[in-house]
Amino acid sequence: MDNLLWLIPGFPLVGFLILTLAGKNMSRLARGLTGAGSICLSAIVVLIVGWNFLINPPAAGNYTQTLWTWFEIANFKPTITLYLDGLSLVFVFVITFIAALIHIYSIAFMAEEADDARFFASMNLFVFCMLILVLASNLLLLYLGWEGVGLCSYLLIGFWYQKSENGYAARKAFIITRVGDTAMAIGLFILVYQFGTLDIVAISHSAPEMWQAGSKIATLCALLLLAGGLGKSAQLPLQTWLPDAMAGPSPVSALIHAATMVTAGVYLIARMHVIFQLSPVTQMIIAIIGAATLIIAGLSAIVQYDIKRVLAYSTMSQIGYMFLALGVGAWSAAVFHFMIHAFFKALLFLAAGAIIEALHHEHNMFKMGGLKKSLPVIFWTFLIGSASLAALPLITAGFYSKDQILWYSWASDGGSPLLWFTALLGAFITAAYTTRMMLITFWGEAKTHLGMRPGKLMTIPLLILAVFSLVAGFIELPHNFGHVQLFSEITEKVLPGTNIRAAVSGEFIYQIIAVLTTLAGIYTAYILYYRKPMIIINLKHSKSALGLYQFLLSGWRFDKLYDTVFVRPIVYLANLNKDDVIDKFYQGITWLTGRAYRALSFTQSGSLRWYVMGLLIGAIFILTIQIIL
Amino acid sequence: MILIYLIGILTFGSALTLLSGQLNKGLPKWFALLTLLSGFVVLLVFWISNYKEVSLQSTNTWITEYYHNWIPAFGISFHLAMDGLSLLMLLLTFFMGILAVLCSWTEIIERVSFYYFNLLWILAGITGVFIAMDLFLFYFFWEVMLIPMYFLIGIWGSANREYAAYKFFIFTQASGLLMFLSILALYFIHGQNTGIYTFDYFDLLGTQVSPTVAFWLMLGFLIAFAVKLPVVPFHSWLPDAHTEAPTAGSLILAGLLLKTGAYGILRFVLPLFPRASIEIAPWAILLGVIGIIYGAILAYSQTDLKRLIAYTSVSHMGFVMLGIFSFNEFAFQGVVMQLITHAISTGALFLLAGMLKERLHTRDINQMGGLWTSMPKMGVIAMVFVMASLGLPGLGNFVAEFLILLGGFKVHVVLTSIAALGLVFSAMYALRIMQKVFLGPNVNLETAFSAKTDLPDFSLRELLVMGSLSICILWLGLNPQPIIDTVKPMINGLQEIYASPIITQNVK
Amino acid sequence: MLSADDFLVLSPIILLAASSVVVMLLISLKLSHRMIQVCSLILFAVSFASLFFIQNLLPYYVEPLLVIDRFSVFIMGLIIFSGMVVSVFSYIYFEEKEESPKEYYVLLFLCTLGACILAISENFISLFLGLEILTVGLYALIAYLRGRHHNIEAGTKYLILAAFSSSFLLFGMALMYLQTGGMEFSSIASSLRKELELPPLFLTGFGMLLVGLGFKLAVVPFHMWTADVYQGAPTPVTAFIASASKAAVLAVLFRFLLQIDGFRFKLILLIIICIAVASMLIGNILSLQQRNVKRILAYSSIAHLGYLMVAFLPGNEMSIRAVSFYLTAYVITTLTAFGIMIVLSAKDDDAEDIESYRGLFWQRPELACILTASLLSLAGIPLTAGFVGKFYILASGVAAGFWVIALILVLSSVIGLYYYLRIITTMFSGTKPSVTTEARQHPFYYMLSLMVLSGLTILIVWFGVSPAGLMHFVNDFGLT
Amino acid sequence: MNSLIPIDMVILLAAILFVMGIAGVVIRKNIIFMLLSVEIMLNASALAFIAAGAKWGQPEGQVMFIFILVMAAAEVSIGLALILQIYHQHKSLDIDILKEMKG
Repeated sequence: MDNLLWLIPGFPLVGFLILTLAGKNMSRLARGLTGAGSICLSAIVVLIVGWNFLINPPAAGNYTQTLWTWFEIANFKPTITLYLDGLSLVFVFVITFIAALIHIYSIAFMAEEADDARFFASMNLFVFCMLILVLASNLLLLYLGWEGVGLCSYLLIGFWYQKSENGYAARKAFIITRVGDTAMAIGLFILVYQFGTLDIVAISHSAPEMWQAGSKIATLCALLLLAGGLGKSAQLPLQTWLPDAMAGPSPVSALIHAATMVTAGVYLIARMHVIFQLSPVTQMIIAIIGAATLIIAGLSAIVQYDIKRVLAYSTMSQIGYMFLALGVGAWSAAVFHFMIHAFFKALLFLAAGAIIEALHHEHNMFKMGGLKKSLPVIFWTFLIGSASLAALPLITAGFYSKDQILWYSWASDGGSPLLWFTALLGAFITAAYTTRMMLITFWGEAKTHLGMRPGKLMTIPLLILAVFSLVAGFIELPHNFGHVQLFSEITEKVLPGTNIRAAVSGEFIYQIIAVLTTLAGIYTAYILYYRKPMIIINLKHSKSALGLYQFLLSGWRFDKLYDTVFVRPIVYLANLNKDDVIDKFYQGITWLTGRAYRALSFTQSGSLRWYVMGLLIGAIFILTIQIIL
Repeated sequence: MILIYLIGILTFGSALTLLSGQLNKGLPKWFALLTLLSGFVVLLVFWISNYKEVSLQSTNTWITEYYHNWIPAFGISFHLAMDGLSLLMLLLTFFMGILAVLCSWTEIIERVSFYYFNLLWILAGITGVFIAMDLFLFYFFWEVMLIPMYFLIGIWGSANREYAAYKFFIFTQASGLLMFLSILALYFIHGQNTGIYTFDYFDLLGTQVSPTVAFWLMLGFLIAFAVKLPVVPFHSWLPDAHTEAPTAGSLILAGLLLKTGAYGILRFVLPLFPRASIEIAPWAILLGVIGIIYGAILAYSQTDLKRLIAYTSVSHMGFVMLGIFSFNEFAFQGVVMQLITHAISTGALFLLAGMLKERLHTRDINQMGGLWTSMPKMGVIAMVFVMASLGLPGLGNFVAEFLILLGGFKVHVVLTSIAALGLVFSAMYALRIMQKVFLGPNVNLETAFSAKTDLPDFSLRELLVMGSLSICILWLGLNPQPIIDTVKPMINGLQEIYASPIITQNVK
Repeated sequence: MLSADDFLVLSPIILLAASSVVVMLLISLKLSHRMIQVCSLILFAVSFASLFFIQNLLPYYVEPLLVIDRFSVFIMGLIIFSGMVVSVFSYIYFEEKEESPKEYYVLLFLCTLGACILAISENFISLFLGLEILTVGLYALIAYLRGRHHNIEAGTKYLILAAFSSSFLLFGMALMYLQTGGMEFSSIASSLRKELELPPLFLTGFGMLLVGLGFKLAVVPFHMWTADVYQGAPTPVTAFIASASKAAVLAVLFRFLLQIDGFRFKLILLIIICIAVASMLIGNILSLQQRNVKRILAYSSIAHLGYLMVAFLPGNEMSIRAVSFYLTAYVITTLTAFGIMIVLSAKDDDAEDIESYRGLFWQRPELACILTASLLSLAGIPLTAGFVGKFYILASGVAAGFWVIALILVLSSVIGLYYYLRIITTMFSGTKPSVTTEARQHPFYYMLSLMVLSGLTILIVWFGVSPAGLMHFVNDFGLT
Repeated sequence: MNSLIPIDMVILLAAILFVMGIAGVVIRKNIIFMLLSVEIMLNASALAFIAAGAKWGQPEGQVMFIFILVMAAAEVSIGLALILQIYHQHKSLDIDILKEMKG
């Protein structure tokens, strides 16, 4: 099986190459088939490999395939090696599976688009990069994928490049994530000098021996890696790019900004958990960042009117949950939530895309409404996705994954009541904004004329995803409720188990509280947005409420802050110095010699008497020197 | 023999182009192309056939050598030699030369034969610089390449060409003369110490110079190379020269001329004055880092496309400075990689700028926009090189910058971390190129160039040029090992100098 | 009394003197300009050739006035060569001006003679004689086209200033004579040998001598006449002033300084340094934005003489070689540059304005290339003799430890680059609508001039690429 | 050799003459007077030579004197010719009109 690994990223790469080089000369159908087909092939390979992996677990616990040595300098020898273990298997599976569905969906979605070759090429390249990211056996190769997905994200956010805003959104995403990446690169330097290698297994192996838990170097390293993760995963303080990234086509949002790329940070931290474990401080920071992000993003989601922005903030918030889980040491829970989130968030985005498409590119929820009847398939699938997002108890997958996180945020070593309470508050908010979104979009009266209805190519992926959003949770049930641990069996060889604090008990009570919170959230939204909408409307007259609204709508004014603190000064300085102040120095020299020329040239007056005087002065000068000295 | 052949064929070819121009206007470019192709093929064959020897030997770094007396009265000889670094630089020289000819194919319509004559002369000078092992000869070649470059900018450049040409020439000449003084001093010091007056590099290597004097001599060399490289604050000739030069001129400036500066530091400054180099290293690194950030910020603010690209060179060459003065294998290897990859990526960007200029008759990015629609192929290629420029992994520049930063990190954590910020700034300027030129609405374009709504995409020739460059940059990004192996013996040599305790201790 | 060997060794001088008489006689025969030109060319050639016959007798002293060693023969060679080249160029120039310049050749021979005597003199008397033969001849030559304002103005300026400075020279010589009791360099040297410090009287005298010779060399602060005279004089005469006259005066000054071992004395060294530095800087700055090419070359000659003074400083064998080499390069290059100007000048236009060179490369590429080569050589760019010359000077300066001076030389030559490049740029820029090639009025002489120019250019490049031969030759020069 | 007049005095006289000549050249605007002043300077130098020759009892000083005289004569003759031309062209002998070339 080892030697099949290269096929997994190989197919998307081939697809990308074909579409880039020959895309213009192919028929629309061929382009779509190439784009979607390559991913499907890749997904099939994943299924085969994954099946084998699960049925006949390899002795080493992983499949490894070395393709070639990237370079070799002074015993530092990063290789192009693919490495598959339980953790990467989960990611590879989610990526290829969801990507395949999204690609199929896109064939229909992009049917009107002239430049679909570019779209599919970028999407394929993205999948390739993401697969490299999760399959990389060393951090340098991971970094390649890491930056590669950044590039693809840039390409796809700016896919409709004719509108400048899209381009700027793409640029913002790239640059902000680059800030994190740069910190991460510095982290890599430290790792190279500490361990002499960037091989993940080797580092994980020797880190506990070389570093003491809580040592400065471990913390530094962990923080730098974390910075990379924060950028990619849109967590505080590098989160501002994600809402703008919704400028891209909806499948892109589904694939990149919900299901896969933004979870790269989660992957990185899970992958390098050994280092993070050595730095409890960093873990605490991760937990706090996760908690803060989930609240901040959740509150922002409540007031958004653009359906995709709601989903974007919700993504941030959900990744906040994953970070929280990572922070408290619930590694497996984080990854599990990643998987479930990928299903329902992809579903939500695709469905939202279908709605937007059907309503002539209308993003504003308040101009939708009443779609329950007109778009039944979309409605039901969207409802399932929403339920899963809101973690509707028992029947949805989202419930099971979020429940774990909630529990661990209380009970694990790193957990604390405060974190738990934040998470709980988050759950409430999540339920609230999800309900709000559902109500505004599907109930009420239709406000926009319906255009094209989604075809089968679009609805079938939705249905599949909906099924997964419901049932995927059952592979991992709490031990007091079914106790299914299929999922953690996959990851347990890679990720350490979660330590439970000695003093806690009564998991059941916490689950009940969580359930009640969710229901409370749903009910609150139901009251406010359906039963008694006047409350909201009245609130809008209050100045402070309006201010709060604006504040939340803008995502807590982070954009404004960064704009004032970083962007404007730099741009101002850059424009101030456009002509290069150093050049002025050289121009000054030129000017001086020019002056000297004019002054000297003045002495060449042409007057003979003056020349005689000059000669005389020269003579006197020489004689004087001689006499004085 | 290959060394003589290379210089010979270039001078011979240049004469041929000049003469053939009298017969037919179309001939010179073919002769120029043939000359360069033959040189390139010979070099390539030489590399491949000697690859094992080159990369595996660790003691004798020199592959081939040629010696002939020139001015015996002064101990000046026509001494050429080639090691891995020279070999790579020569390959680059001929490769860039071919591209330069190809990109001038339709751009140059006036005074064709003289143009190619100059082009080949520049390349001859550069070739000489990369293989001269006699300091006098080195300086000789160093200067030889200036005059034709001066003509290239001054005659075929754009509006402000004369100013740019002066500036280029005077900057390089002034700094070159300082180096010349240092060379002379070294010559006499060596002569007085040993009684043997010679300019030969190998003889001068072990010259005993008192630390103070060595410092000043080193500074003479360093300034010459720093101007060429260019290091802030000696960079101000570069934007003007790049901007005004014809496309091939910018290509050669960015691709080759700047590299001679780095080559000079690696070949001469470091081995000749190890202690002084260690002394100056913190300052040199500081300048390098300033260059990285300063160049990037300046690049960001430019509106003239070529000027923008020119400032990115300043930024990229800051990395070279950082790498060279970090004195370890990672950094050295990174520097060599950076030389090659920067030549390719920035060269490609200049080519693109030239092609855009040819089509739009402007370099102002404010007047461009949305060109992807009409020229998607160009857009894709531009994306590749813009990404290379910002150091995207998988493309050559990443390997180079990563290694440099890695090497620098060992020596100077804080400065290297600041340098790493350059990665963010590079994203700023690089994406600005994409945004302003290829993305965005093409409203401006239609109004400004309404006559030319239908812009032609790449021609076959252009596609060939840009395609080969793309393949190169990708190959360098994914499998740079041949490059690394080839320069390894040379870098090992440098390493040994800087690892020896005598040198490192005496500084402290 | 003069012996047979004396005669033989002095044959170049005698030949030159005789030539002037012969030409005078020929003029009286009413021969055409062309005939006279050809005759004088042959006579120059004969004088030049005679230099080769005296090689075996060197060094030779014609007591008490003259000394003929390899160095002085070399300088004589340069002078006669310059005279010969100038005489070739003269034909076109004066024919264009439609003046009958037959007496011109007489004066040219006399000037050459004076310069040669200067080059071999070893005594104040012969120095004075040589200098005055040269100068008086030059008065007439400069003002030769007497109908033209500029010529007369230049002549007058030169006359007054030269006489003025000559009197300084004479007074200085008188003072030195008063101090030392000898006019021969060697006897002055022997009387000075005992002194550790220079006696004030001698110093004053030396200072005044420097005024006189410095004027002829046109070094700062005695440089002001240069541009006006260069501009005003007929271009061939300018070429002669710039080459032969400078070479001769330089040689004699150098010989004097070496003989009395003047560089022992810090004071003399200091003065020379001051003059050199000032000349380099001011000369280069003055030509910076100058638009008249003749004046540019004038100012640049100031700078070049400054460089040559730097070569003096070490006062050893290296100095002689450096001076000889640089002087050769400089003479050849200057002749080339002025040669181009002559070829380009028309009846009323001396091709002085830099604008008249615009687009020259595209109209007459051969001339433009030659001028480019010479300008690059003046700027000291490799592949030209000027580069090796500058290398030589820097080498001798650095070898003797004159660091700061070398640095100033370098910096000032950078300033110099600008205006050389400016001329070159002008030649290569723009395109005048190509003038229909009018038939050359003097095809033979045009071709001849062109051949001479090409020859000179080849020399420039040859000495630049393969200077070993000339260096070898120059390296034999020792202190006498 | 003893003489009635001390050498120093003669030299002093020569110097004074020389300075007067200089002053004349600098002050006078008429070309002829400038020429005359230069002659005075030359003769001052000649006198200095005589004095020096007298001091050492050598004939060289007087030899130089004769040479100087001859040279001065030649110079004056050319000078006068030039002055004629100047007058011819400018109808003036004011030296300040000769300023066509400058810069």
